Order: sequence, then C-alpha cells, then structure tokens
Amino acid sequence: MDILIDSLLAILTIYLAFRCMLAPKLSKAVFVFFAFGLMLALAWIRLGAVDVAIAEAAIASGFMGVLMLDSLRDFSLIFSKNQERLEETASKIPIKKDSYHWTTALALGLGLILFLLISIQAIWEVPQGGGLTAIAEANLPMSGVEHPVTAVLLNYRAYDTWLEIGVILMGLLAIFAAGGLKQYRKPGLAPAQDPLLRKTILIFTPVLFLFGAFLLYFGKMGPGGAFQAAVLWGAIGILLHLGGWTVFTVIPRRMRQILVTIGLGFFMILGFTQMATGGAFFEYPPAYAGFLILVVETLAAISIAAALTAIFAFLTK
Amino acid sequence: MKEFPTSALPALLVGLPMLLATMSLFFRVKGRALLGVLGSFLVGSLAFFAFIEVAKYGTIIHILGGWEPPLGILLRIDPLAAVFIGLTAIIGIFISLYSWWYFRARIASIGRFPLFWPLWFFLWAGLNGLFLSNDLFNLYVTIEVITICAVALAVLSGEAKALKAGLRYLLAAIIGSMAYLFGVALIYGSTGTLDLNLLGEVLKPGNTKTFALIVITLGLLIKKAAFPFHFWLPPAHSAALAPVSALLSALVVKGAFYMMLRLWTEVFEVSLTFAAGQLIGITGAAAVLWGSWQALLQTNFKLLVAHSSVAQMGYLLMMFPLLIMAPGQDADSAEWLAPAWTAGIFQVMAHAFAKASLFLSAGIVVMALGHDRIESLRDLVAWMPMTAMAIGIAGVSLIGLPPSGGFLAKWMLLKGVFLSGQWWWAPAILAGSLLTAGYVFMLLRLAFAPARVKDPFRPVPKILQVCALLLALGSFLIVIPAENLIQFLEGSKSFGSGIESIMKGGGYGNE
Amino acid sequence: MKIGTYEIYSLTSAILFAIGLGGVFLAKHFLRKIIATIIMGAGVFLCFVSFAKRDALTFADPIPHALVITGIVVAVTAAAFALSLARRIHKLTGEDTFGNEK
Amino acid sequence: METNSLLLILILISSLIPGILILLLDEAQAFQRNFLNLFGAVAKVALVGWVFVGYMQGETYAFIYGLAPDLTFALKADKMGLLFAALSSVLWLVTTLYAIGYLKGGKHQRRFFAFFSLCVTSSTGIALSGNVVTFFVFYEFLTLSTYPLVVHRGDDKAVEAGRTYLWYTIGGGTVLFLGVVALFVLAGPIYFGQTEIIASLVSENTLQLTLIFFLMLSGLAVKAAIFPLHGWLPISMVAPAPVSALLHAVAVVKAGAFGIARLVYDVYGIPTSEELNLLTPLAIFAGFTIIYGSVKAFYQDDFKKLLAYSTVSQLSYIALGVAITGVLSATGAVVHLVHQGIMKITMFFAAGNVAETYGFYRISQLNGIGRKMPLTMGAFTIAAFGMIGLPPIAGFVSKWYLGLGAVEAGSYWVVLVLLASSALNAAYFLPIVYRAWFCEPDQKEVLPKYRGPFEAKALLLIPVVLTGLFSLAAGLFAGSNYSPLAIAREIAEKLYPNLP
Amino acid sequence: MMIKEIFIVILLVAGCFFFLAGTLGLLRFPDLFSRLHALTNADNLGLGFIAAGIALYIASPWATVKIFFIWILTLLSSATSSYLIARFQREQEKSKNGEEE
Repeated sequence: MDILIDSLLAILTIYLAFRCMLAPKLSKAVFVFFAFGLMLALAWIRLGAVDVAIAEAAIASGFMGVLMLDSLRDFSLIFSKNQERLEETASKIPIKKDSYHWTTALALGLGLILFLLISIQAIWEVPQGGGLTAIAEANLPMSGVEHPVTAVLLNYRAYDTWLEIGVILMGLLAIFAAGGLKQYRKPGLAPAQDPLLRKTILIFTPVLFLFGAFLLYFGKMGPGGAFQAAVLWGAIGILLHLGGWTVFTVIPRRMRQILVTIGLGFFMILGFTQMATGGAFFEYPPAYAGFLILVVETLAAISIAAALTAIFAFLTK
Repeated sequence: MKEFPTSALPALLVGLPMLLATMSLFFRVKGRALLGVLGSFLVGSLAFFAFIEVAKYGTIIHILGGWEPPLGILLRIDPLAAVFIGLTAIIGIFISLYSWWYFRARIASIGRFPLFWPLWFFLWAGLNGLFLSNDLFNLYVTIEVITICAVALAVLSGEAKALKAGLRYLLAAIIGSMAYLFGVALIYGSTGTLDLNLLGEVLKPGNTKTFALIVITLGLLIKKAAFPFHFWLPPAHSAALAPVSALLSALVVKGAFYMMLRLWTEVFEVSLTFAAGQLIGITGAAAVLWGSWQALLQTNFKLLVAHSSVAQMGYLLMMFPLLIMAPGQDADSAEWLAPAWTAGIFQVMAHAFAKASLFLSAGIVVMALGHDRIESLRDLVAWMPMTAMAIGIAGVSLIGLPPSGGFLAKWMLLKGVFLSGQWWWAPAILAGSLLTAGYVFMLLRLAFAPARVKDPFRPVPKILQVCALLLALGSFLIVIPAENLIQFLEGSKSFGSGIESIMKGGGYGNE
Repeated sequence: MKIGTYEIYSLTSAILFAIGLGGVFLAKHFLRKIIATIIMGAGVFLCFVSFAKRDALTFADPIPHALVITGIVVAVTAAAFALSLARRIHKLTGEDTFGNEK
Repeated sequence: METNSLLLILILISSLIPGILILLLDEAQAFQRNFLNLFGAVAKVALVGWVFVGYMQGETYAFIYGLAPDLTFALKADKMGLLFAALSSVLWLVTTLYAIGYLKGGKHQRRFFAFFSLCVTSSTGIALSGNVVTFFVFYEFLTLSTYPLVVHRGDDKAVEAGRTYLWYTIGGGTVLFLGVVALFVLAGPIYFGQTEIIASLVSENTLQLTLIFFLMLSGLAVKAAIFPLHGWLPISMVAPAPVSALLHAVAVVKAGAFGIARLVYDVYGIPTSEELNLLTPLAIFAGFTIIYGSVKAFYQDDFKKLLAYSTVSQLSYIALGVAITGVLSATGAVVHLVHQGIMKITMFFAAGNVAETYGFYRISQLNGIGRKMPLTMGAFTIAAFGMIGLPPIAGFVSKWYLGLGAVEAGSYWVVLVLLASSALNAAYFLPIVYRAWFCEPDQKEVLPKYRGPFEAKALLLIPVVLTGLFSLAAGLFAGSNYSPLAIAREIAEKLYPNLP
Repeated sequence: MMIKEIFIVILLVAGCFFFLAGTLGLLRFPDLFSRLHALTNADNLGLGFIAAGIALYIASPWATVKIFFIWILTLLSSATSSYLIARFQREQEKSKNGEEE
C-alpha cells in the first residue's frame, strides 16, 4: 500500500514537473507549478518531514507561486487573449523549431538522459551513512527545545540559520537594486479593491496571525517554527496589500528599517554578547536556551514577514 | 580539532561586516558612505590582526555554538584562508575608498547608489564566511550569499543591459549551486557528516563519490566561469559599475576557486584520477586561449578586461593537473607541488590586484569619456598619466612580465609543468602570455597615440586614479614578501599537498 | 532489491533534478527558466530528505530537514530575485527571453 | 647590510629613484628634473667607478634576496658586468646632457626622462645581475621601460613602430622565458660563472640542453638584432635622437649582445658549448647578419636608417666574436661591446645635431655640412673611420682582434666576412664624409634653426665631441693598463685558463 | 463500532463523489461561470463530507473543532475567490462589449 501511494505521488510529481516545462501556455505552467508544490509537500509528509512540508507549501509553493502569478500579469500573459496566443508559440520549449538544430537538440537530450542514468545509478548506490540522528538526539536535552529540527536550526547550526535570515534581507535589497532606485523610498499604493475581498481579508488576518503565533510557539516541540510562522505573517501583509491597505506607507521609515533588520540584528547581537561573555558565537547559556531561542525565532519571524511583504509590495507595483 | 587554539576572531570576521551592513541601512546616503569607508578599515584591520594571529599560533578555530562537528559547524582560519581573507581586506579597502569618491562624483551616468554599501558589506561577510567555512552545507549558504549580493551589485546601475547580464549570471549561479548541493546531498547520505576534516577521513571511493565529485566540480566550474561555462561572465562584469566590476572579478570568482581547491585537496582525494586533473587542465588551457583571443577582438575596454578575466582564471585551473600524481608517482617525493601551489596562490593575488586596478581604471575612463570604447583611449598618457600607468602596470602583471606577481605565478607554473613532466601545458601558458601582451599593448598603443579630438577627457578626481595606481603597484609589491608568504602558507595542511590517483579500495563499486 | 519509500523518492529526486537542469538550459522564457531552477532545487531537497528517512532511528534524521528548510528559503530568495530581474527587464525592454544574442 | 652589497643596490637606485621622483614632478619643473637626472647620472658614474676600483683591488660585491624558495634575486659584480655597467653609466651621463638639450621645450619631458632613467636602471641591472633569473627580470624590464621612449613622439608612425618593437621583444622575451624556466628546472638556480653545473649535465641531457640553448639564444637574438630577428631596429628609428642613441649604442641592443656573451661564457661555458656544437650556427648567423646589415645600409638614404642597419651589422661582430673560440676573438667581442657603443653613439648624436640644427634627415642633403658644423662632423668622421676599421681609432682594435682570433681558430671565412664588411662600411660611410667635407652646398641656402656662438646648442655639441674623443682615445690608448682592451683581455684570459 | 465505521465510509465516499463531480464539471462545462458553479458547490460539499468523516474517525473534540475550522476557512476563501474571478470575468466582458459597440 505504501509503495502504491508513494509511486503514485512520485509519478504525479514528475508528471507535473514535466508539465511545468512543457505546458504550451506559460500561464498553465504557473498553475501547474502550484500543483507541483502541493504534491511535493505531500511527498515531504510521506517522508516524515512535516517541517519541510509546511515550508514547501508556504514558501516555495505559496509565496513563490503568488509571485509567479503576479509576474504573469506583468508579462501580460493572462487577461489578454492576444498575448496568450503570442506567448503560446514563443515560450514553450521549442523542440521542433528552427532555433535549435535537431542535432543539437538530440545531443542535449541524450546528454541529459545520460546524466539522469548516471545520477540514478549514483543515488541508487549511496551507502548507508547513518546520518546524525543519534548525536542530535543525545544532545537534544541541552539544546533548550524538544523538537530536533528546531534544535538543529536554531542551536546546532544556528550559524547557517543566521546567514539564511541575512540572505532574505539581502534578497530584499537585491530586489530593490534590480528595481532601480527611485522606487526605493516609496512603496507602492495598491488600487482600491472589492469590498467583499476587503471584508474577507479582515476576517483572515487574525486567524493567520494566531496560527502563525501558534506555529512559532509550537516549533519548540513539534513541526513549526520561525520560517513557517513568518510566511503566515507575511501572508497577512500580502493580503492587506492586496486589499488596498498599504501597510508599508503607514509604517514610518525608521520603523520599517527596524522591522526588516531586527531578526538578523538581534540574532547577531545575541551572538556577540555570547562571545563577550566567554562563549562561542551562538552558544546559548543552557538555562535560558529555550527562552532565547523563542525570542530569536519571534524576531526573525517578524523580520522575514516584513521582508516578504516588502518584496511582494515592491514587485507588484 | 581540539588541538587548535580557539578564538573569537573567525566569528568576528563574518559578524563584523554583517553588522556593518545592517547598520548602514539606518544611515542616509552620506553617512552610509562614511560608515562604509570607516567600516572597511575596521574589517581590514581585523583581517590584518587575524593574519598576525595565524602567523603566531597557526590554524585558529572557532566552534560555533559550542557544538563540535559533525553536529555543529566549525570555522577555521588556516594560513591559506588567512591569505585569502587578507587579500579580500586589502582590495576591499581600496575599492571602498574608490567607491566613496566614485559615488560622490555627481556625474549623471553614475549617480549615487545607496544600496552599494550594505550589499558590499554583505558580500564581504559572505566572502569571509566562505574562506573560513569548514562545512559543506555552510559553504553552500555562503556561496549563495555571495551570489545574491554579487548579482545585486552587478545590476545596481539598473540599465537593461546590466539587468540582462545579471539575470544570466544569477541563473548560471543558481544552476551551479544546485549542482553543488546535489553533490553535498549524496555525500551526506553516504557518510553522515558535512565537516570537511571528518569527510577527508571517512570518505571512501565509489561510484557515488565520483558522481558527487563530478556534480560539485561542475557546479563550481560554472560559478567560476571556467571555459565552456564562461558565457555569463563577460557581460555581467562589463555591464556593472566600475567598483562592482572590480569586486566581482577580483574577489567573487576567487571564492569558487578557493572552494574547489579546498574540496579537491582535502575531501575528494580518494575519488580523483590523473585523467580528471588533465580534463580540468584542458578546460583551463582552453579558457586561457579562448579568453585571451576574445579579449583581443573586443572594442570596449570593460569587455576586454572581462574577457581577460576568463583567461586569467584559466591559469588557475591549470594548477590542478599538477596536483594529481600520475599513476606510480609518489606525492611525498613530488617536488613540483610547492611550485604549483605557489603559482595558484600568486596567480590569485596578482590577478586580483591587477584586475581590480584595470576595472577601476576603466571606471575612470568611463567617467572621463562617458563611454569605454577603446578607440577613444587615444592620448590617455598625456591627459591622465596616472591612469595610463595603472593600466600599463596592471597589464604587465597580467602578461606575467617580471618582476610582477603574475611573473612569479607563471614562472612557478612553468616550473611545475616541467618538473612534473607534463610539458604539454607550456605552449598554452606562453601563448596565453603572448595574447595577453597583444591586448594589453593594444591598449597602451592607443594610450600613446595622438588624440583625434580636442580635449578628449573630462577631469576626474585624482584620488580615484591614485587608488587604481596603488592597486596596480600592489600586483608588483606582492613579490617582495613572496618567500615569507610561502613559508607562512606552508603552515596550512593542504598547501603543498598532492593527490595520489590510486583508487584506494579497488576502483569500482562502493566499499 | 528492496523498493520502499526511500528508494522511490530518491529516484524521483534524480529525475526532478534532470528535468530542472534540462529546463533551465532549454526553456526560453524567463519565468520558465526560474520555475526550472526551483524544480532542480526540489530534486536536490528530495534527495536530502529521502536519506533522512532511510537513516531514521527513533525519529528521522533532523539535520537534512533543517538543511532543506534553509535551502528552500535560500533558493526561493534567489528565485524571487531572478523574478524581479526578469520583470524589470520586461518592463524596460519588452523582452522576455534572452533571445539569440550571445 | 654590508657596504659592498649596498653599493650594488645604490648603483641601481641612483637612477631608479630619480626616475620615480621625476614622474611625481610637474611638467614645468624643468630645473628640478634636470638636477635629479644629472645628479643620478653623476652619482651612478661615481658609484660604478668606486665598485670598479674596489673590484680591481680584490673586493667582492654581491647581493642576494630570496623571492621564493630557490628563486633568488642576485646581484654580483664581475669584470664583464662592470665593463658593461661602466659603459652604460658613462654614456648615460653623456646622453642625459644631450637629451636635455635636444628636448628643451618639447612636450612630455617628465615621462621621457622618467623612463629614460628606468631604462638605464634596467641596463645596469642587466650588467650586474648575478644569475639567469635576475638577468631575465631586468631584460624584460628593459623592454617595458624603452617602449614609452620609442613611442615618445606620439604620432601614428611612432605608435606603429612601438607596436613592431613590442611584438619582437615580447615574443623574444617569451621564448627566453621558456628557455630560462626549462634551464632552471633542469639545472636549478644557475649563477653566472657556474659553468660546471651545465657541464655535469651534458652527457645525459644533450638534446634538452641544445634545445634550451637555442631557445634562449633566439630570445636574446631579438634584442641583439641578429638576422632574421632584426626587423624592429630600423623601424624604431622614429624615436628622438637621444633614444636612438641609447637604444642602439647602449641599452637594448647591447643587452642582447651582452646576454649572448653571458649565455655562452658564463652559463654554458665554452667547453660545453663546443661539445654540443652550439657555436657554429651562431657564427654563421652572425656572419650573415654582418654582410646583410652592411648591404642594406648601403641602400639607405635616410641618415638614421643607415645608422640603424650599420648597427645591425656591427652588433653581430660581438656575436661572431663570441662564437669563435679563442682568447683573441673573445677579447675582440668584449672590447667591441664597448667600442661599438662609443662610436655608434657619436654617430647618432651627430645625426641628431644635424637634424636638430638644419632639419636635414637625408644623406643627400648633407652636402657641405662639414663646413657649417665642423665639430659635429669631425666627431662623426672619427667614428666613421673607426667603424670602417682604420687605425688608430677604437674600431680598428676590435676588428683586429676579431680577425686575429679567426685566424687563430682557423676560420678563414670569418676573415673574409670581416674584410667584406669593412669594404662595405667604407662604401657607405665614406660618401657621407665626402659629401660633408668636399661637396659644395646646395644652391638653396638653408638657415640653421639655432643661432648662437657655436655651430649648435652647447648641450648638443659637448656630448658629441666628448664621445668622439672617447672613440679616438680608446684606440690610441688601447695599450694602457686600464683601457677597455686591457680589461677585455683579462676577461678573455680568464675564460681560457688553459691557453697561453 | 460497526455502525460508526459504516458512517465514516459513507461520508468519505460521498465526499469523494462530490469532488469527482466537481472536477468533471470543471473539465466539461462550457464557460467560466458554470465551471465555477460546479467547482465551488461540489467541492465545498465534498470537503464537508470528508471533513465530517475524518472528524468522526478521529473522534476527539479538539480535532473536530480544528477540522470544522478548516472547512469554514476553506469555504470562506473559495467563495471569495470564485466571486472575484466571476466579477473580473464580467467586467472584462462588459468592457469588451463596450469596445465592440
């Protein structure tokens, strides 16, 4: 039974990935991409990685998908019949078109298949490495949290996580940089929206906030944590933006800056303090580890949520 | 790893630039620039201090969070890392100074870019993190930090050309990092550890490892723009703003090279064969010839310099075939390893200085002319003697004429080539030199030629020219402490080590 | 040869990686290239997590899970950046592919 | 640091520092520039003289700095090197005077004098370098520092000439580089004079050593302008007269010739070279170049081009002398290094004077010039007679020794070559002399650009008279104990310790 | 116990049936509005049945509340989104007609 479900899921995932690449219309590819993300999330659950599943559904499929969808409008690929047809001919992988000579295409295809076969063989033969489960488990009581994934993220490999929070901030700056500078100061005003939409959004806001807070807190003992919570909170911002509330113009500039940087900044200051008191970078005093991790997670979630909102608001301008 | 002294230095080397970057977000444009310049001196002096400490105590480590590998992550500065960090610091300081004045010059085509400073410090943090890292996955994160910042800096000008080049660069870099991460996954799956030192001990040959090696190497080759994958580099480097181009080609591409060097010599020794080294060498030689030839054909200064980067990075790859012993050779008695390593390190340093100087000079030229067509360099010598001199000196170092750092690198490379009996690399090295001479003197020839228009150059702040000139001189000055530097480097584990291409454990099949 | 959850997903991971790789090179439209990089990433992450499943003791190996979460966030950030570049290019020039220029 | 090593460094620095300082000066600060230049030149002559005297009294001078393991920067004084260093420094002083006069009021003087100084630094560096690597470093440095001088005029013609010059010299440098590295790998760091190292390797590495020799030789032959690698020399005549003078008489071409002498005498050693049969091809090429250069010179109408081809021809005397074994020919080669320098620089100065004062660039314009510029043309005449080989002028001495050497070695064809070349020399120099002194001036009177008490600017006149006197003196006093000939003889005798 | 299981099975099968019907409608119906109609009606109902079945299966009050919330929130969002889609489509058609006239 397990095998059946897994194979079905795997085949579906692969099929959807193919559709993403080969669907004649780009808009269809983006919709398929959503489905692909959901399938993948199911696969994560089958593999026992609930944290990853939430992250995948929320960030890779949800957030990214929304950005993609929004880009479709930018590229005038939806909402206009002419463009659709134009794009249909222009953007799918042109297997039979003149732009590739068929020998080139054949060579590329063969190379890809060869690569695939070799990689399958290599993966097939991966010897049992044993992983680090045992060590992670043994050190869990000292980490301040009960959920091993959170322990790895916020304690054992806190350095990676810190850099990752930094990466999100950098991504935000990078997107500003790509957008040219003049728009930097003034985030966009969303157009006034439908009253029903606004009502719904208002209903969803507290729910999302609550669920985010729950995930954040629950990360201590089970699947959940800063990133998942952050995406939910970010979703609030995005929804509000879509509903015509221009979150970022209301908040003063200083405050915006603080919101975006506080996660990274606090994490860093904490690290420096730990070093100043004789410990290593990110070495929590065991007694306060749980509390500190929660604070770090909360602030990180706030920052990431702000960054995601800002990215969306900036991009949809 | 307990035998090494621990210190807060490694963490500070990453933390300080990160802190500065975050702080700089809170300042207005002018304060940001001031903070940037002061901060660069701060980070630079920290790097200098780290260098001294390493010279005193040898390798220094920092166990992050107090969790020892394999569970946690370890940062370590060995002499090799210290040299790279020091190099980054020196060039970083000069580029910071240059940028300060560059962005102050209120020329319409340049303007001021408030995002430059935070991004540059994030980049610096990423570079330092990369050099310090001792963990496969952490290397991935740092290289992504570098990629995102580098691309963001590259598109700073906001022109369509730069954006397009930036997107191409970003996509190439993402493919590279994904390929790298694929290899990391396989290695983690088969060994259960990510720490480089532990991996070096437990890794056994087998199909999986060979495949992991292949994808990791391919990923890194894409990131460092090795020959067939160099397509993204020239447009990205030439379309960026001058200080950014300098950063990209002087430091960023070196990151991937550093990773490759570390991984090949410290982790993958068991999976490498003589043929693998030869293959890498061939791509290097091809890059040297192709890049130099393309540079010779360019009509734009920055494109020329960017193509020259492709070629010069090729020289770095030619060091790898020398590191791998042919069957039957013994790594302990191989006398060409030290020259090969010296060649690699000095090529990195000389190229970093020379290329930074060339791009900064290109920025000056663009500032003075409004464009960078080579034909317009006429009479540069009379109008901007310092810039002309910087171009000349940096160019001479690229060619590898004595007594420049490039000369030392090429000398050592040739020596290694002859000592190891792999003489077939020599023609490529020399032909590359000649082609390099071709394009460098093409520039100089025009610089000496009489101008066709009256008053061809607008005045440019002197200090910009001084920065470029000093960097160019740097590529010569590194030769003076060469012997001490090599002695210092010998303190690191990998320096001077070779790879014996015996497939330990019987070649095919796992275990 | 035993076929279980681990085997199925690890093979899937290789196939996804290959699809993504092919897609990045062959697809023309920016958006599709970006989707392809995410599919590539999905392959890599699936590979990681399937090992975690295989090596599970009382619970699945948490390290790959954490690495994958980090990886997803980093990859998505990069992809979002790529998307913003693509949109900006489209806005400035109206192009949505690299075209035939070298 | 010991005084003796310091002295060697000081010799280099005495022109390097002025060079750098001049770059930092302003174009208008002519006085400071000239002062720096002359001060450096005088200091250099004094220092070289000091070292020379010290060396003769048995002191040793050496300086070593390790760049990388087994890659060392080494300076060492020996007789041949000192002779070349003395030649460079003395002629630099003279040329500096000349250049100050010649370029007065010209553009880009700062650049010119800076690179001029760097050029002489590398030239003395070549003279004093103690091992192959150091020699190579200065050799390439010389290429670079002369390039801005060649293109100094800055017009398209000069820039083209600069390009040709660079292609030849950089190409040669690359080949030399290959040879040097290969030699280094085979034999380790070779200091000049350690011929036994190569000698010990001959039996096992015959082919490699032969190959390396010819690689290095072809690299050096570019600068020594041996056929067919001489093409850059006549073209780079577009440079200003002092540059041509320095280029042709001292710095560049002599660096090549000196390098060949070093290669044969101090790296391979004469026994090894003979054993490997390396010298015969060199002699043949040199002999051919002598004739070829003279024939080409015969057809030139451009004054400086004629001198250039004459240089091509004369330089190969040195290579020829090196290629023929025997004390006498070695003496001839080494002494010709000095004598040709002095004579050729005189001729270039003279040509420059004529051009500068009357604007004459062609030989056909020179009718009766001797009456207008008696001192200049007098010096020229002395030098020309020397070139032809008339006693008692310097050229006679070197040709005489070369001829004797050829007879001694039994290479009678060389004597023929020498005779033919002398005849050709006479054929193209004597018409000039004749025109200058005995032909009536053209109908159209050309007024001199310069008006003053002398026939030309004093700064242009003094050097040419000085060098003319030098070339006379070198021949007249060849028998004295400190003449170039005596020193060359000592060098040669040391090379052939077994011969009487 | 038997009865409860039978109930669960019936609920789940009914849920699946409605989903199937909704999907068929989405695929087969001619225009956007009828498609939306099929999708929202059938899916909401199907989800409701399945949620009820699962709630019964788990049989814990907290879980029941949670599952109920899931259903309600889905209802809310799908209703809003299909409303938005429909409205957008109508505006498009209006403007198109306006252009044609």
